[in-house]
Amino acid sequence: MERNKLFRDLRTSLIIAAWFSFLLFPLLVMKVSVTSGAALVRFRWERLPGIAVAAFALSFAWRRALEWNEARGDKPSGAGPIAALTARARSALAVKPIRLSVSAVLLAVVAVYPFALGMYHTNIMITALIYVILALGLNIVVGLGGLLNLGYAAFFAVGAYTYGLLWKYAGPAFVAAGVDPGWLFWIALPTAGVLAAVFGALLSLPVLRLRGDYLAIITLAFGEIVRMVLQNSGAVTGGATGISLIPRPWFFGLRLPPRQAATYIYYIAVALVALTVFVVRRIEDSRVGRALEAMREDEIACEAMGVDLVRNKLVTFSLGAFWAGIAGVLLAAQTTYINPDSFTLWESITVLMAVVIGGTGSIPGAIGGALLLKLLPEYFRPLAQYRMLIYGIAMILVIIFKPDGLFPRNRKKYTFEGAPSEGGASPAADGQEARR
Amino acid sequence: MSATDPILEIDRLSMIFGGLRAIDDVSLHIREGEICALIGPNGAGKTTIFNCITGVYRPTEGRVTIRRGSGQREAIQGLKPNVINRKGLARTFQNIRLFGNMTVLENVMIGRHNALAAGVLRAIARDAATRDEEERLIDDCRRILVKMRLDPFINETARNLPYGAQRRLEIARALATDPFLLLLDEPVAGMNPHETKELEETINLIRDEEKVTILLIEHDMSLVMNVSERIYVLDYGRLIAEGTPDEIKGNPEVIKAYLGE
Amino acid sequence: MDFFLKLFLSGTAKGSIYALIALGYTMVYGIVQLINFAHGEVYMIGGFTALIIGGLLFSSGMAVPLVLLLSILAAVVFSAAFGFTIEKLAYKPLREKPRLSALISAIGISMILQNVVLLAQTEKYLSFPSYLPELEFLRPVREYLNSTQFIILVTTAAIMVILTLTIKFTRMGKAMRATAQDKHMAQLVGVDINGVISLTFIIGSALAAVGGVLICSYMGQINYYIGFVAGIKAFVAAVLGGIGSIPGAVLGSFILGWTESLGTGYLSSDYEDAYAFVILILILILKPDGILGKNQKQKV
Amino acid sequence: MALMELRDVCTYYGNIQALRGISLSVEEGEIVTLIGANGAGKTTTLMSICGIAQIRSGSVTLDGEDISRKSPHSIVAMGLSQVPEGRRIFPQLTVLENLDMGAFLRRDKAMVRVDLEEVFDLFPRLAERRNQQGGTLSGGEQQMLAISRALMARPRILLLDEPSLGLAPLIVQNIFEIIKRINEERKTTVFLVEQNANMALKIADKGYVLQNGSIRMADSAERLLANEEVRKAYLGL
Amino acid sequence: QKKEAGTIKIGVAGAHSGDLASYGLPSVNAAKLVVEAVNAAGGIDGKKVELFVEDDQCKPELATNAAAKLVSDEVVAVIGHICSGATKSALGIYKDSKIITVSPSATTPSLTQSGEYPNFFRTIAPDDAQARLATKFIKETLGLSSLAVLHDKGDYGKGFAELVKQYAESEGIRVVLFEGVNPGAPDYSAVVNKIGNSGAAGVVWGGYHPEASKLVQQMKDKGMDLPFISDDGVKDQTFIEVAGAYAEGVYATGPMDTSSNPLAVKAVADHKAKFGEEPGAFFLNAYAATLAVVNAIDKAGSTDYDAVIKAMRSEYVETPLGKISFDGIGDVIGFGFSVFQVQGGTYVELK
Ligand SMILES: Nc1ncnc2c1ncn2[C@@H]1O[C@H](COP(=O)(O)OP(=O)(O)OP(=O)(O)O)[C@@H](O)[C@H]1O
Ligand SMILES: Nc1ncnc2c1ncn2[C@@H]1O[C@H](COP(=O)(O)OP(=O)(O)OP(=O)(O)O)[C@@H](O)[C@H]1O
Ligand SMILES: [Mg+2]
Ligand SMILES: [Mg+2]
Repeated sequence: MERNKLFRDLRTSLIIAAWFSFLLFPLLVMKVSVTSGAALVRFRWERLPGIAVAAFALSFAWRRALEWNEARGDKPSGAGPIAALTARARSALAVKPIRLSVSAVLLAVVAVYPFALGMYHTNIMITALIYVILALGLNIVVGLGGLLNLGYAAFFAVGAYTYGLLWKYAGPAFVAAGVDPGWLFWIALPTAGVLAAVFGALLSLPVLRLRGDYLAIITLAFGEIVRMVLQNSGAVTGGATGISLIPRPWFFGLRLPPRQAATYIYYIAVALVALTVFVVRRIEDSRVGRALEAMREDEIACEAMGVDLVRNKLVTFSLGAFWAGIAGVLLAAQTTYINPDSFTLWESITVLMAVVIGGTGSIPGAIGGALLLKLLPEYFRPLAQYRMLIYGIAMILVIIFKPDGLFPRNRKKYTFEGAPSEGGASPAADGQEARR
Repeated sequence: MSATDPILEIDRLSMIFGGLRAIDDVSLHIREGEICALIGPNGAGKTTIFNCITGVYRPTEGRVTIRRGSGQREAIQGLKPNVINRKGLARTFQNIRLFGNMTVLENVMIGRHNALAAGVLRAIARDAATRDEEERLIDDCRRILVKMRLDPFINETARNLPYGAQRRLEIARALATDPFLLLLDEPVAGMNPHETKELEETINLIRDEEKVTILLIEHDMSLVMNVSERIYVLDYGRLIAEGTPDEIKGNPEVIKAYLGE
Repeated sequence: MDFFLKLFLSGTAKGSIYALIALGYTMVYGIVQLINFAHGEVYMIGGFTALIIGGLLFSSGMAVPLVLLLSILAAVVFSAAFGFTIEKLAYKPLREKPRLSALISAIGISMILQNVVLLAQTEKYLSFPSYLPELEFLRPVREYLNSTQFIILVTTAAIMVILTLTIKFTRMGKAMRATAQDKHMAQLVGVDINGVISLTFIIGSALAAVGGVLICSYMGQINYYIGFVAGIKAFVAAVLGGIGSIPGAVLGSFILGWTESLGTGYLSSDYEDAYAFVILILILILKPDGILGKNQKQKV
Repeated sequence: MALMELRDVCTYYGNIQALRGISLSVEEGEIVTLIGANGAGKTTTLMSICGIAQIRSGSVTLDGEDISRKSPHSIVAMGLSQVPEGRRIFPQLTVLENLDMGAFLRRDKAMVRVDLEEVFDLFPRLAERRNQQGGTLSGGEQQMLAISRALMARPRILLLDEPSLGLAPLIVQNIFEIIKRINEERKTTVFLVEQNANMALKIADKGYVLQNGSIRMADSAERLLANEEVRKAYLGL
Repeated sequence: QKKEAGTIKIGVAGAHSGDLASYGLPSVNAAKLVVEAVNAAGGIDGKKVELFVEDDQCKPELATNAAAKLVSDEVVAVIGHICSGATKSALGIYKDSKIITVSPSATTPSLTQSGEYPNFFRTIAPDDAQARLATKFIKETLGLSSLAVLHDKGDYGKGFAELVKQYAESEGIRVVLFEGVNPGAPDYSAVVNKIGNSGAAGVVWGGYHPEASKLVQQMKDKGMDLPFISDDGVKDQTFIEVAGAYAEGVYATGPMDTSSNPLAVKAVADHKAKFGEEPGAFFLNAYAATLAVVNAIDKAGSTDYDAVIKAMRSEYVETPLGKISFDGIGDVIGFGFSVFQVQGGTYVELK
């Protein structure tokens, strides 16, 4: 029986190896170059065995992994070693002293990070933290609101350009008056958030009755329009040339060298992430958050219960946009240079990927997803030109093996203590057992 | 105004889908404290009438008006469902539409959405008033659940509830919006005779204790005849009869079109 | 007037280019509700395959019409094989999972394919030799419409008609529509949904390949990145027309083409994409399900 | 040999066990009914038979052939058809197209047309609505359509999940008559799940009572109808 | 990190993935070839040269990360970045960390002319020089009185186009059409129709070759035979490869023809031998940039920032672009610009 299965498996792998050798033949074995209009083809036969062997081995491993993954999914939760571990971790965290000391350690790690690892790591961490804020914000829209937004980069741009334009137009006045233009950062931060939120509300107002992918494509359109406007109104925004020499945030009048400046911005970013998490959690656990949850489950029922969908969606959009605006200011401060290239559709997609790969709707997910998506390619740098290929493969592996994300949403459920716990048998009407 | 002035009045309502006249010039009214039933063959237009009342559809013609307490009579046709709900009309759905992944308690909490005031800013600030509000909310919800005999399931995920309990939860959720008029669409479909009997009592209870007027659609004649004071019969979108259960039972047209035997 | 006619025709030609890609896009979306981001890459691979196989055959001295035929055939076969494989590998495991997961998988595939071509072939733009015949009767009017544009237009129309009829009237078409609406129920009436979905991807990818060959012939060049931009545009066109609808995809593409062309002609090409997007927004505000899309409002 | 047989079938949803080792058998030409409270696992039983729900252990045999690992469409191709819970009408297909899908596997075009007329005779309401989109039908109309669609397959064995749900009293009586007639005229074997246990047992040959995912009782329909426990718990008497 | 004795670290940064990889990857190849040759010849003062390749996808925020990475890798100099935007955002970091930066392709005038970046050099002409040359050519040689100026909306293309427009108008040439088109679009026939309608006597294109080849192709297909003048983003053999016969007659400004320069011949031959194909965009510029850096370090006798900068400015070096050095603000001197025309399948320098 076992032997038979193995035999079948090997045969399948052989077929798959043959299939991939065929499939990839023109692209991997043949190589085209064109000289004076004629395509010349060179054969790289030496690659063929490699492809076949790799396909054979990978397909074998792939099916095993899928099987394992399925078995894992079927198992009652709390059975697997990982599940047991998380369960134990969770129960440990419920104890106050343990929770406190874990937080303290975490805090310490976050605090010494820039000193321990140097400027490059601080810098990429800032970029990653900017994306964490973005992902947390988009998570409000996609995760809580269930609205697919593919134009999120537009709000990011609104934020960055708020700071950029403030610098461009008010900066000289500051300099002339002898005030450090780094002050503008602190002015830009709230302004950008509010502006982006207003943008979010205005742009979404006419389109909120669209559903699903139609909403997605409209937001994509808005995102691209915003970028185009930035690119084409060169007189105001600098167009494709962008805005440069944007000041770093004010720091008690000191002009920090890059390394210290990075450290400083890193702390600002950490603080903003903390603020975002705090606000998002508060909203999630509120009347508004519950209404969003219900809206995602069933819009018609939700409306019939008196929930104003349009208002809810509007709030969702502007809240999401608000954080994108904040993140934009940080980006401008970090790179000191902005141009429309930082706000393409790809940016929106990357943030969306962070949200989904982390676990749609989950705060740790948004954080983890964004860190992963922004840090991974940085750590893949040694792979050189294979970097993006590996990155794509990694993404697919994650999503196939953890389709609900790395840190799936574990929604806080409102419960009534004093009621029988979920596991206990609840006396249902007339001796029928409650369904579980 | 007299106490018998109807709290809901439907005046010459018509609803046309494409070329199909699903409701054809229907007028009916409900008085405060009544339990009325709307019956009729499949596709007669019963659910469509509910949809017109609750704002899911905008009626092609006609008026729907309500009067709450001693207030003014106001027209509600064409308003949005959430607005109509806020005016005190709540409904259940023929095909159960619970928030399946939320707990029983949470489903009812959504029902109380408009009884609370906290907006985004207050949610973030979470001031004392907001905290109070939230605490009161859970108590209120529990009270409703106890009334609907759902308290044993209070922390269960709605989707995993027995069918009968799901139907009751729909009612509980609707009740949580503090309606003065409750519209029930086939509340006992899919229930066994035993459960039907229980729901009958519950419906009476809601009317008597919560002072909620009820209009229900049902194909289960045992329930209809037992609970309702007045019955409207619809066929092909037209009203073909109106009366007490006994009158309806004996009405030959109704027997022919709907009841059989 | 003459200017208008020229712009209108170039919009038509551009629209039919979008349509060639949008058809496969909309078809896959219609059946599995997946925004198949990798569709543009399959189109690009179709183009590359044709370039490679065509180059091989041409340099072996084969007659041009035969080269054309065989290279299209090769493109179709390999693209279809890619479509089939991608579905099995990256989408099927996620079929019952949240829809966004499959979307991410599609984006991942798109990245992989781009980079495979980038690494295994070249990062450079390559000249794409056109084996398409020069149609004599179009010579006098080539200012308005040239042969390649004409061939693309005719092909698009033909594919649209064939696909629409197939989906509307054949058994397979019915199976596809049933699968699109309710996979479990489709199985319960005897539809082999795995087969249907595979076939959908195969047809969609084959169409992308035809698009790849024709459009690259028209542009005269190819590179690993051409799929992404084209894919997005095709997606917009498909949504505009009502995603899932075959004639809708074509109509949406034409509207896009005309808008861009007339906008460029009478206003400025600086905002070419913006015109398209503004039209998209306006149309969707008026018709939230696209021009020919079915109203999917559910009855309560 | 029984036409269809379930042996020790266990089915799970994730890690919730819905069926706890069910065994039952259906002979050719019989009407067998399965009754039970809400959530007992009736629907799950049907879904396990046709392969939509993967069974974890046990076996389902049709004509002696083990079908528990077969894909749903090939099980359907063996002559099984179903009126599923929740109707599952193809919402954007018209009534006619929905019925057409019911006959998806049939090749005898002429007979299909005859059957179509027959179905329209049974439910004149559907004939009136033949070009309406399935999704916009009223609840009861959808139920009629679901039953008709299953009949269009001319199955050897028909699985019905609460066919009377949401139908007007007049039609409910009709439905049971139709089931009985189909069973007699076409020799279709019927496996019937019903809340309306009274009616179901009246037309059935044999009945099973399901409780909490296990078979609680198995007996002839008459005896079950007379059984005190059944009368009290399921017939509301 | 300890500095490994005996190696000199040089970074190569630019777009190596994403849509603009085709402009960035050739410079990696160039640097590799130079470094291989240098190391094969025993390195600089016996020290081997080590390359650090960092991708920025032409995005400013990734460019800062790449820059920070190179800083932490302690490179002495960077060949890059490719796009002006990315270069701008990275330059601040290099400047503060005293790293010499030589871009093969960033042409925004302000990079050198603003005086902000003493560490910046480039082996390509700033846009204004090219634009001036192009305008002069249009006015004096071609004698056109009206122009259609198109660009790809990008930093480089639009910058060039705007300068040409400005210079042309001051020379009394009418610019009857000034527009940006979408790079990567499959079809430009609408804008080509518009050119025809505008009555322009010639077309100026600011941008890169893929769009240029589509434009000339579609213009000629419509029977429009206007002079087509472009920048050194088009003065690239790939353009001719891609556009084929349509390329015939196209003008482009670019560094003086150095293809017969033995170093250039060798560089291209080496590339073919090693990578199996013709080199891509900015290959020779990057090759020259790397040579210049290597030479400056060699001449300075150390990797000391000030010494190397001084050497960059004072020492001449033989490169495929000719014998070059850099002026006080970092622009290349020693090889002028010319106007070229495609004749018989190659760019021919017009004297
Ligand atoms: N959106 C719609 N488009 C077209 N026809 C509709 C639509 N909604 C309802 N109908 C038609 O209107 C008629 C009335 O439907 P309705 O749902 O009100 O019936 P009902 O009385 O509730 O029936 P049932 O008892 O079966 O639930 C039906 O024939 C139905 O097909
Ligand atoms: N998709 C699902 N996921 C998780 N649990 C499920 C799912 N479907 C059903 N269940 C559970 O499986 C058990 C059996 O359900 P099933 O639907 O088979 O019951 P039933 O007898 O058909 O009830 P009803 O009379 O309500 O139709 C129930 O406890 C139910 O909660
Ligand atoms: Mg109804
Ligand atoms: Mg059931």
